[in-house]
Amino acid sequence: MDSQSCVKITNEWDIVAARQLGRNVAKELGFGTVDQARITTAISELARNIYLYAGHGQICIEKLFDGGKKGVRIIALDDGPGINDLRKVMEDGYSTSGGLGAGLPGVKRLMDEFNVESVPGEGTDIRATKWLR
Amino acid sequence: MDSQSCVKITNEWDIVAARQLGRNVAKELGFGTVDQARITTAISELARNIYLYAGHGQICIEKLFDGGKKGVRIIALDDGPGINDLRKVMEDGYSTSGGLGAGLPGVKRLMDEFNVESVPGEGTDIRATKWLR
Amino acid sequence: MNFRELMDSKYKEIIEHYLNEQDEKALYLGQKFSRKSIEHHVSPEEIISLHKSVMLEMEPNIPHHVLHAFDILLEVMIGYGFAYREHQSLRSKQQELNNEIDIASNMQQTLLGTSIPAVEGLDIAAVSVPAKKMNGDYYHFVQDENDSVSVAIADVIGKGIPAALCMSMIKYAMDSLPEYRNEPNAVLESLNRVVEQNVDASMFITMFYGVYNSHKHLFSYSSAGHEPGFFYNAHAGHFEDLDAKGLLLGVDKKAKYRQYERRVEVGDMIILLSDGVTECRTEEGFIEREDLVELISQHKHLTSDEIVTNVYKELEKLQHFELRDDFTLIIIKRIS
Amino acid sequence: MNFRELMDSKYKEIIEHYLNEQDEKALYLGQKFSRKSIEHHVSPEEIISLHKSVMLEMEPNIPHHVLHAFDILLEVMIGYGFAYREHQSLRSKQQELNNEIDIASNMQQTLLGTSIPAVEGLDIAAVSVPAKKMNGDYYHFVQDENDSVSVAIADVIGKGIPAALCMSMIKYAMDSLPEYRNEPNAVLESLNRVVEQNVDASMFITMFYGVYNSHKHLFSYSSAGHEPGFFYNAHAGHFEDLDAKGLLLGVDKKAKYRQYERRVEVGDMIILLSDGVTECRTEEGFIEREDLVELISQHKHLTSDEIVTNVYKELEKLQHFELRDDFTLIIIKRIS
Ligand SMILES: [Mn+2]
Ligand SMILES: [Mn+2]
Ligand SMILES: [Mn+2]
Ligand SMILES: [Mn+2]
Repeated sequence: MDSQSCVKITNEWDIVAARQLGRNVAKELGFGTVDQARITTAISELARNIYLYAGHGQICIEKLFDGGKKGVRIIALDDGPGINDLRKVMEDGYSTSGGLGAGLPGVKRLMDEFNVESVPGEGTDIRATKWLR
Repeated sequence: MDSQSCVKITNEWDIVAARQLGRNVAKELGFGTVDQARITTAISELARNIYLYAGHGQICIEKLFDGGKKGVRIIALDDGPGINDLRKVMEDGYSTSGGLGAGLPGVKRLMDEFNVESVPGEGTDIRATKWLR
Repeated sequence: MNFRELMDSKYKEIIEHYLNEQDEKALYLGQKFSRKSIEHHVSPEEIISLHKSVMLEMEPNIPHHVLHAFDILLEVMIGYGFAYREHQSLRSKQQELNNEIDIASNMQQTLLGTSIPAVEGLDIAAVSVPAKKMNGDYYHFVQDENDSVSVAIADVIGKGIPAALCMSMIKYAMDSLPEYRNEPNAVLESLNRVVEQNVDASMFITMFYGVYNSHKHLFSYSSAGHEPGFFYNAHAGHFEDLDAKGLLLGVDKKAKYRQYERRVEVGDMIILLSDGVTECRTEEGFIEREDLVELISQHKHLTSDEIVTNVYKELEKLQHFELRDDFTLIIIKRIS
Repeated sequence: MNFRELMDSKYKEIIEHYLNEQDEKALYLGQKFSRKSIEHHVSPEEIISLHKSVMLEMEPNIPHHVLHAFDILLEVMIGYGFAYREHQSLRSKQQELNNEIDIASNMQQTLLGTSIPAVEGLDIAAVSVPAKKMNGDYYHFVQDENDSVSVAIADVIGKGIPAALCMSMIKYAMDSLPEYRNEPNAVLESLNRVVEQNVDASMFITMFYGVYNSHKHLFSYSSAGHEPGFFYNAHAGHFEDLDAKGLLLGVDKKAKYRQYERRVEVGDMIILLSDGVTECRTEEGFIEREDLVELISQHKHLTSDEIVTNVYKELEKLQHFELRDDFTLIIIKRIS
């Protein structure tokens, strides 16, 4: 049985709410502090992308129970401008800022699974999952 | 008036002695803890190169007083096999190990000035300086 | 005032905020601080030193064990600082190299550029996308005064820069043999000699060369070990392999090539491709040639241009936008 | 047992050692630990978490302010972990790209390879070193049946991969014009048309082309905007510029080139070079052409091979082994 809760992202402080939601879920599922911080950072990055580039959208956090495995999935949805060249965006060193802004490839590396779908002009749907080990 | 003291490098614990000498001089000259640690790390790297690749050699630490400026110079000398292709060795990502082993380009970045001279079959002379700011 | 001057007090503020409220906002501010400090090339050992001094200031009675232990943490973090500085340098090097490769790939496009022939009765389209920036696939059309269309499609075994360099050679070699352009086997034999002579022994090239005679509607072709194309027989309503035997270019300088012929009726299609199309790997394993035929078949009522574009887009998505090999697909459709 | 399982107890040991002795040895062990943890891809936020838990274990009464403050440090370090992971990925990408470029540069050497002509009475040598891995300079010798030696030296404006790609083109173009190989101006005019037609408008090439008639000991040459060479007049004991006027290749397809001639006596030297030799930048500014002449002059009694090697080594050292431009130096010395 999977459960899901969402936070609307329209201003910067909604990023904090999304982080809080994600951290609570991660803690509840039994993730350690380092993984909690990593999951929270991934949420932060995705929420920030929505806030900066799409204007508004939402972050949903899903608890996953798959057989004996437990995990958390972050879903970031927006109906913003979408991503034109996905191949380019997923390239390392593409983003200009040095660190956290490194964007999607960085988020992908923080998590276990990562999927992005985007239609230019219609929006973007990003899903990232981390499993408890 | 510049003064200089040296440590012979023939076994791994000589690396510690060279570090200690460098740290003392750096502290005495007034370098902060972060810079002390950086200078010590640079010494450690150079001493380790001597220990691993030349077998023996020496590390000298020189106090520099140039007008109002104070600084420390590390001199690493050996009569080992020398470096065949200096251009290659100074390239980033050339060394195979990931971090500290990153070798000379890393030492160069830790210090303010860096010079290497090497004659294959005769030995290597590396000088690296850091100025107190 | 710049960030470096402010960072001490800023960091202290965040810590104080957190210790008072223990809330997520302070942690978020911590993340923003991190972004800023990286932007300003503050290295991780400086962060440790900063943390230690803020602790000492806030808690003058901090147990001296806890205080001194920071020295070890700092020492360990210096190693990470090493990697971090190398990262910054690699990043700018990478960008420089990327720029170079962009320029080179533009040059390559200019050099290898070909235009789709406009011939009465034929609908021709091609798509060619490199897996990396430089293309190791190559295709070329030439339309002669009698409305014969010759088409070449080639693939260097290998990808990236070396493959691209090799392809430029093929292009020059092709430019200098116009006499027997209409005899596929002679073209391949001649190119084979050039490749054998000029290219590193470890590099091989596969090539398919065909000539479409648009008066007789006869397609003659030869292949040097190239991925077989397809022939869509409109009357029978099915796809057949465009089989042709022949050794790769560059293996044996005396290699001979056989020439094949095929009559083309209205509605028929000639489909040429590189192995990057059929060896497209998805989560469920490789795409089979039958899957590809199925995909083309779904779109066969469209124009050649729409077919190649749709097939490319669907295969690109199946591979999560990571092409594993250069991708080239050409369709020649007889429409009247 | 692997490092990750041991690292907690190992780190605790180092801290304990340090707190007891406060000596340099413990700090050195900290550095070694750092090297190991980086080797095992432990990220910096894990180090913070490890440090925090060791502190809590060793000092159960640690002030809770100090303990909680580690949460902020961890949060900040996550950002560095981001950069650190990108570093690892960039490093492997860089290595892949380096491999590709190595292969391409070997190919280039095979493709552009030329051998030094062995002609009675002449001592010829050349050195050509790319600033990066791919060479945007090019030189080529051809020795004909009458012991005429033709020499070409060219430089693409630009470096690296695009320049190398461009140079391959020049090589193919040169291969396909053997008829008037002995007329420098005709060679340049013909190459100019090829470059103008095939190369991106932003790419230009400078070229010097000369033919040494070893019966008449007459050197005829033309230049397309190339760095002037030198002529060493042994009798007068001085060096002169080998001036020649002419537009760069690729600017104007109708460009015409003037041809110059020079008699060569025993002991005279023809010195050809690319601007990478004269624009060698040292700490004291650029090398002047006079400095270069001085350097060559010091070695002029040696063989051509020794001269070019010595000059290269000295200029390489002056630039701290970082060439800013491709470097090519050719010497043709009449010895009898
Ligand atoms: Mn290929
Ligand atoms: Mn292929
Ligand atoms: Mn150049
Ligand atoms: Mn140049």
